[in-house]
Amino acid sequence: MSAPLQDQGPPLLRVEGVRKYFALTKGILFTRTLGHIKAVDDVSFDIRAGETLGLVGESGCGKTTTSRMILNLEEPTEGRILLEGEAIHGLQGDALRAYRTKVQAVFQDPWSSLNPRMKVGRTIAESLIVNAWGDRAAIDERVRELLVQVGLRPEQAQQYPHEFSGGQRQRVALAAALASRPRLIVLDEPVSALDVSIRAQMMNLLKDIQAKDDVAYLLVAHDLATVRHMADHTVVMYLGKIVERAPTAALFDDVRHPYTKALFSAVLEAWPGQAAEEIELKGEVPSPLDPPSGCRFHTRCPYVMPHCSQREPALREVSPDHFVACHLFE
Amino acid sequence: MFRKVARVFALAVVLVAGASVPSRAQDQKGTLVFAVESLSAQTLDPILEGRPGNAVYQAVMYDSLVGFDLEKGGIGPGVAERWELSADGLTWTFFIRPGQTFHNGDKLTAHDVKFSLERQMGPGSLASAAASMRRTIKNIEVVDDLTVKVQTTSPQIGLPAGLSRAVAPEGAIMPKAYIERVGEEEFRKKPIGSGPWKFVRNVPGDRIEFTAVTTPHWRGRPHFKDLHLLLVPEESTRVAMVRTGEAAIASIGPETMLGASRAGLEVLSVPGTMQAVFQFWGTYKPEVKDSPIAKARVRQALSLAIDRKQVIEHVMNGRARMPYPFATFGYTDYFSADRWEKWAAEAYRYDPVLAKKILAEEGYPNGFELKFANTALPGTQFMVDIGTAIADMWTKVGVKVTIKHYEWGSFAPMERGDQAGLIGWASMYRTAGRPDAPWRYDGAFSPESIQRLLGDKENCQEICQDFVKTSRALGSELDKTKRTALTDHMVELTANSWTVIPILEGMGYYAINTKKVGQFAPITGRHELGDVFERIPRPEQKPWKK
Amino acid sequence: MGSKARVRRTARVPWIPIAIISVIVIMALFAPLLAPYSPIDQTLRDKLLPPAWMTGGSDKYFLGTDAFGRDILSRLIYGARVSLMVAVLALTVGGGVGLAVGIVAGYVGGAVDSVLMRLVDAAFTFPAILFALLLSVTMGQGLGTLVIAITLLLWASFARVIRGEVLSLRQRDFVALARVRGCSAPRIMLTHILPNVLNTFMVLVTLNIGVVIIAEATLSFLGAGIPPPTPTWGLMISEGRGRIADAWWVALIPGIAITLMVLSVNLFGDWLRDRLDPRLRQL
Amino acid sequence: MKRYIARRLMQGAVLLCMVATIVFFLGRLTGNPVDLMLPEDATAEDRAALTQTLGLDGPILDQFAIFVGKAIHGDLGTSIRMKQPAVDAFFDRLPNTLVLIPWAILLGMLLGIPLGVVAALHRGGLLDRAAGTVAVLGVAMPSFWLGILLIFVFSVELGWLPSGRMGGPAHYVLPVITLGTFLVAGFMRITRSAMLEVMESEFVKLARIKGLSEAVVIWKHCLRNALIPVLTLWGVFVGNLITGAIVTETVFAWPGIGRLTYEAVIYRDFPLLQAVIILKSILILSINLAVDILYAYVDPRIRLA
Amino acid sequence: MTPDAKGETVLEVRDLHTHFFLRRGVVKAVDGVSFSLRRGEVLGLVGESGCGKSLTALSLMRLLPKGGAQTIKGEVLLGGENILECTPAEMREIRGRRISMVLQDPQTSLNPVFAIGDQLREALLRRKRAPLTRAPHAEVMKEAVAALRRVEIAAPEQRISQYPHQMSGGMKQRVVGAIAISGEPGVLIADEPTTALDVTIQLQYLKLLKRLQAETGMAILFITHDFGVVGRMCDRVAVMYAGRIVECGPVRRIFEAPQHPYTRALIASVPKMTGPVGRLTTIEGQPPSLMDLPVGCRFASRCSLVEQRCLDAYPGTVRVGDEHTADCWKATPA
Repeated sequence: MSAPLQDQGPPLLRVEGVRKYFALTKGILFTRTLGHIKAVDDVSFDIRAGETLGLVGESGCGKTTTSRMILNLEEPTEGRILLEGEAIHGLQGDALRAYRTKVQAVFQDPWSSLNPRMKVGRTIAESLIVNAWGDRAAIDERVRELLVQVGLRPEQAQQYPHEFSGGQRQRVALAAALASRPRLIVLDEPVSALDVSIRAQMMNLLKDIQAKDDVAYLLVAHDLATVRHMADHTVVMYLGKIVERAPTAALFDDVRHPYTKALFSAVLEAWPGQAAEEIELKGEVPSPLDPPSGCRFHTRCPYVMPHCSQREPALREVSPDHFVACHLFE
Repeated sequence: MFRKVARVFALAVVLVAGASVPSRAQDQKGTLVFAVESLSAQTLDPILEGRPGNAVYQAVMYDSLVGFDLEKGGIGPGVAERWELSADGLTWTFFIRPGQTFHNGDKLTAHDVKFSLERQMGPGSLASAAASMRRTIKNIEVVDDLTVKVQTTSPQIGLPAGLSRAVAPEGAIMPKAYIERVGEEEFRKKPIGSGPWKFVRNVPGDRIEFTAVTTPHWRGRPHFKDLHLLLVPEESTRVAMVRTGEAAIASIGPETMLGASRAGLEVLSVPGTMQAVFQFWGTYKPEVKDSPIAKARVRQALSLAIDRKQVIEHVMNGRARMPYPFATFGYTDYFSADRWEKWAAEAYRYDPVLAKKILAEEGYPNGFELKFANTALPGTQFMVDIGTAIADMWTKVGVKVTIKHYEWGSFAPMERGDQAGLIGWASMYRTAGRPDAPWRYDGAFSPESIQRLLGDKENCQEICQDFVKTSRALGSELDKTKRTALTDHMVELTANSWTVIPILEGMGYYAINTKKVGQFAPITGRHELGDVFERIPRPEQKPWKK
Repeated sequence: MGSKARVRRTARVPWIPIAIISVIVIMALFAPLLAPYSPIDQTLRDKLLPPAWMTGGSDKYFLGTDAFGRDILSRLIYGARVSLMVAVLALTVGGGVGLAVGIVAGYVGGAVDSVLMRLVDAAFTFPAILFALLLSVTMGQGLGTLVIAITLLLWASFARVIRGEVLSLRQRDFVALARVRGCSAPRIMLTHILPNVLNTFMVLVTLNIGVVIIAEATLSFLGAGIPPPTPTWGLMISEGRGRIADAWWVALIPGIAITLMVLSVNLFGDWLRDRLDPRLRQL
Repeated sequence: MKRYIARRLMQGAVLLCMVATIVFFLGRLTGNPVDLMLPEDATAEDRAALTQTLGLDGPILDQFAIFVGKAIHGDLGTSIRMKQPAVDAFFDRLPNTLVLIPWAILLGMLLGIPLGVVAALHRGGLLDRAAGTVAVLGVAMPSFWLGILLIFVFSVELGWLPSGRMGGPAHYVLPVITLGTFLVAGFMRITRSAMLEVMESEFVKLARIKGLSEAVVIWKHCLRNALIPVLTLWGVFVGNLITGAIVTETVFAWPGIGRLTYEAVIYRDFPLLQAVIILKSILILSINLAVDILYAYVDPRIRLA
Repeated sequence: MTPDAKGETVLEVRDLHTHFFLRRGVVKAVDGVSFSLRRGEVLGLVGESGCGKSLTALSLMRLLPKGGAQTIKGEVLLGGENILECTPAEMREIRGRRISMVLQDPQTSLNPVFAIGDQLREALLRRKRAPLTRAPHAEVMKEAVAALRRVEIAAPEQRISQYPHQMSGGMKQRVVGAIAISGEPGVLIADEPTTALDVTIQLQYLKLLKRLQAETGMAILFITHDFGVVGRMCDRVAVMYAGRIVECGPVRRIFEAPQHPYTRALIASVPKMTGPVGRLTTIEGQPPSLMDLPVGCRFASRCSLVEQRCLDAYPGTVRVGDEHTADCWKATPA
């Protein structure tokens, strides 16, 4: 069990020992469980108001499942998630509605995140309408304001998504997320589908909005450079587990976990010829259905030690606020 | 189940099984193919087929105790050469034609007759008259090999008719020794009769095949070697098959008649077998007291509005005739046919002016709304056509007709034995003629019957009571003259009540390919050809005529 | 992302089918104005007259007469009315039920989906024509019976296709986002799912008009359709089928009308599908 | 796979129970066979006797209980009209229908699949539209009308083919055409859209990059993939064919289960009707299951899942 | 090994125009692209989505998508022969043997219904010019195993009978690679082959490509949108914008001294792993519609240095250095 981040104040969102297992079953009447896909396995972290937490990892590491649990789209198998001290799963009625206004999301694919049959103004206004935020005029005014805020023109509220480019759609999605003045926005790979030139616009916009509205971000990403530019804290996940967690600056200064190191060396810097210490990982990510024993990374780790396959390393603090789950640091 | 599946696949592999037929006498050759719209139950056990009209295929291989009068229609000699009634009217004696054999060579004797009648009355019998036979037949006695006595509980004038194929197949004679030896199951698989055709094979849903007996037969020795009865439900296909020669004869309806004759086929119609009638249920019931059709004159007006000649000419292609009163046919015994023919020609004339006048007099100058239920048995599409034509004629005298077509089986009032659903309606269907009118009348008019057209037990007024009285008297009246008078009275009562009104008479139509069969004539009053096949000549032979 | 320019070459607008459909719809709408005679009025003396252009044909009856001397052209015009009415009613009811079931099953999922889909399977297993026959025998022939019977034939196929669409829609992010924004399940189904399956629904409706018309005709053929004398195309064929050898026009003309109509709506539907939803490959 | 089959069998069983119940009660509502079996002038007494003989006199729930009890033992009753076990009647006629169906499917595929491929290759062009029209013509013609026309033209006028009934190979031609034409459009449409989808896929591009000939690309790489959805249609089509057989078998006097079904309805032969529908459902379910297994064989993604 | 001298040009593209002819108008997706590729060299073709880079590749393969795409102008000289003039049959001979391609999405690049071995076999048999059906099976399969081994697939003997869905994305992309190079082509076009892969797998794949190139000496046209990949893989890079190559030059030159404002802005807008974390440089606006291209410089509307002449006419290609060109009025000729 890992300790929560040391914090200055109470966290906005606290993820406590959360696990998500998807059961694989067999049988018709009397089902036997063959095993579980351990998509997320004992993950804890905090997000403080107004700050950005980066969640990094390769596909299948559990970062998206984690974000979906925070969005209350999935129930955790174990553990709990607290928003402002209140557990979010099991909320009903008004409490759930209140929660829905506080946590919003922007997803990766701008082509699938807008209802093609709905005017974008209506999409942006949706959370206001369902939460009876105000009368029609007030909502229209708010939509105009939001459109301007994300760098679009107010009259574009009357257009349909197909009239927008990918970058513009992502701005609309952001406007819709901002509508209810949320405290936390889950950004699931918000820029990875965008072109390089548009990506920078979007990242700047996100930062501007955070500065102005004091909203917290959970940034799910696979691109370390993006995380570096956006996040205050960074959590690195591998096969459902947190392997390293630290303030972003500290992490980029001093990478500890071998997996994180491999991840860093796999980043192809846009500056040719920079020969850094390079760790090329062999093989592929093992199946989460049957994760390796002990340290889950031991099958691919260049520094593997005999006991790595036996014991699971705990997440321990190796320097202030820098946690690593690796036997090398025991 | 698995064995069944295996059998299915085995059958599926063997598509056509060639049957080798032993060679036979030269004078019997070729196959007579008859396509019919329904083979009904398609069973060759006579006790399993209730409807006489559908038993065309049983007539082929079984003889019945009482046969036909080939000339006049109605009953005639059959397995029994003659029969007589005792003076008290309680015992019928049947004298069996000597020298008859079953297909396996067994002699046909009085024992077989007794056995057959008892089998028809037995609990496993689906014969339509099984119940009434059980009630009325007290005892069957074998006097000698060729004589049988049937004792009844009360005088049963109609018994011989009931044991002929003209009414029901109850008179079919089955081989006692054979059935007792092999059992019912085996008999049903390999049936044996005494008719001019021997059973060969029965393919459910497709056909039944027979082969001719080679020895002389009192019904006539077949000219063809084989007889195939094909089940072809679609009428246009049947006609097509006759045109192509795939079938020699097919049953048809009036709608294909014109096409068939234009295509060079001969169209045969059987006179006086059935009537199209329309009738009014429960007109005596208090709940319809104020309904227009509770008035006999209104019902008469509706009859006057029907242009029967038009219907006969255009719907039936001229192959039908003006009817006698309800269910009375020219060949019926104890009935003044000439008198009623004249009466009907006048009463059933077309007079729309008078019809309108009567309606006005009765208080319906602008007509009224009438619901019209039209029922048709499978294969009688023309009933729908007749109904449609009549509805139009009624409309033209101002009656607003809502026509509803039913299949016979879903004719709700019939099924419940209650006419509640159709009270206040006009309804139309087809009825078969019977050699013995009282029987048919009893089923339609008596308060105990299913239809009870004149009155039920609660509402049996004057006419109804008169009918009951007449009907009872008829049942035990042995004197021919008195009987005729009683019958005429009964017909008069019902005809003038205008509760059942005939439209036309005579429906039994066949398309014939003259390249496949020679000239022949049907038996009057017998609309299926089951008793004619053996007499049908090959095309090159001389015609068979009555 | 590659520079793959997504082009969809749209098939040409099927003008001929559209024209045929329009003619039939106009016939149906303005039948009393267009028909030269009453469709049920009999003139037995004029029965089975061939079309006007044939020898023996009469100028009075352009397409000839049937066995009751009724004007085939008038019956054809009124028949269009009945066929279309049956189609509209059956598609509204059957399509609507299928749409609702498909959306609920697809969106709610789980046990609800299982139960609904088993019902759909049952409907597929149960021969619909047979059901219609049974029903017409139970309830009597008539428009209501026919519509119910055809509805039972349609809803399951609608439900199955729509559910498939909804399943893939449900994977789209905007549905998850709608939940995040606090939309209730009914709201999501109504405002997010429904508008997005309407295209598919329209294509299905179009392609099924033909199915309905054929079903109506087949049931009339089997004696379980709308009872005579109301003219329907199927009934006209059924009535004329015995006379194909001597009065071919009685059955052939309505047959051609059905064929043209169904062909047209199908070609139109194909085009619509190509335009609206090229992935849709249902029948 | 075994698990999948087991689950499907379970579902099938549930479905059959539903179907059987519906059929039983619906059948009882539709009228009484007694009147069809008796002449018009039968007396009330005859009627009552026959009703009892046929076991139609008890309360309907009792009748249902008896029916269920027997059905569990594979006895679906005795046909009222034909007086033989209904199951036997069905299996007597089944081969006649089964010999028709594969030919109809074959006809549908032989015409439909090439038309679909041609249409896909010329998408939006004249050939596409022509192929579409030809295929759709099959659905546009009511099958009974087509059947009657075929008989009239090929049998009556031209005298080339027999007009009805089972028999030698010539007897199969017209019923198979009548039954099969409506499949053409189905096969054509699905082949076309599947081909269009497949032809846009990356692996087809890769096949071309390999330098494979156009014929191999289309007929091997594309068609094999396009055939997977075509196969799923089989299940639906066989169901349709069995239903369509009602009409075709009536027109062509074909003694199969379609006709049997129609007769069972017309004559209110309840036990037969129940048996026919239940057995038909079993047939359709097993064919669907077989198709799905076949599907798994063709599509390795399912086979090895 | 062919006796080509190092540095020999194996592929030269001159003024290639591939347009989509739609009813709505003409989409000028590739509108005057020229570049050359030398033996043993990796040329990166970089650009944002919709700039025409993939269509350029497909034009080279002559595998344009159906529905109106057409190469209307230009030359593609493969070993001196203009393959745009080849017959389809000749083109089939060329594909896979002289020029080949790896596609972006490993998930859909392999036919799902055939085993890996079958799909390799087709390619291998092509190389031998043997009829598809008549080559001895065992021998071809042995070669297929070797081909898999060459792309570093573990346990190739087992893999050969597996189906695509049983393999991971990275592994599939290796198989695609094996198929693509089985004909020993002189030119390999790699169209974003690693975009769909995880970063650690991407690194493996790029290294593999490099190794294979070293072994065979083939030239690679590497299409990507990722400057990181360019930096790792390429010798030279061509930057594409709105259907044209706007700048082309050695990788180091492009990164260190980009001459075109678009290249400059693009490189600046990429978040970096080192250096200060601040606001990113952005390129405002959107690329122009390919159906309605401006007469002048296509970047003019987004360019911070725009002048009147930029709007009036398209700048010519300016040689700004050794093997370095840029399409900009402001570029200083070397």
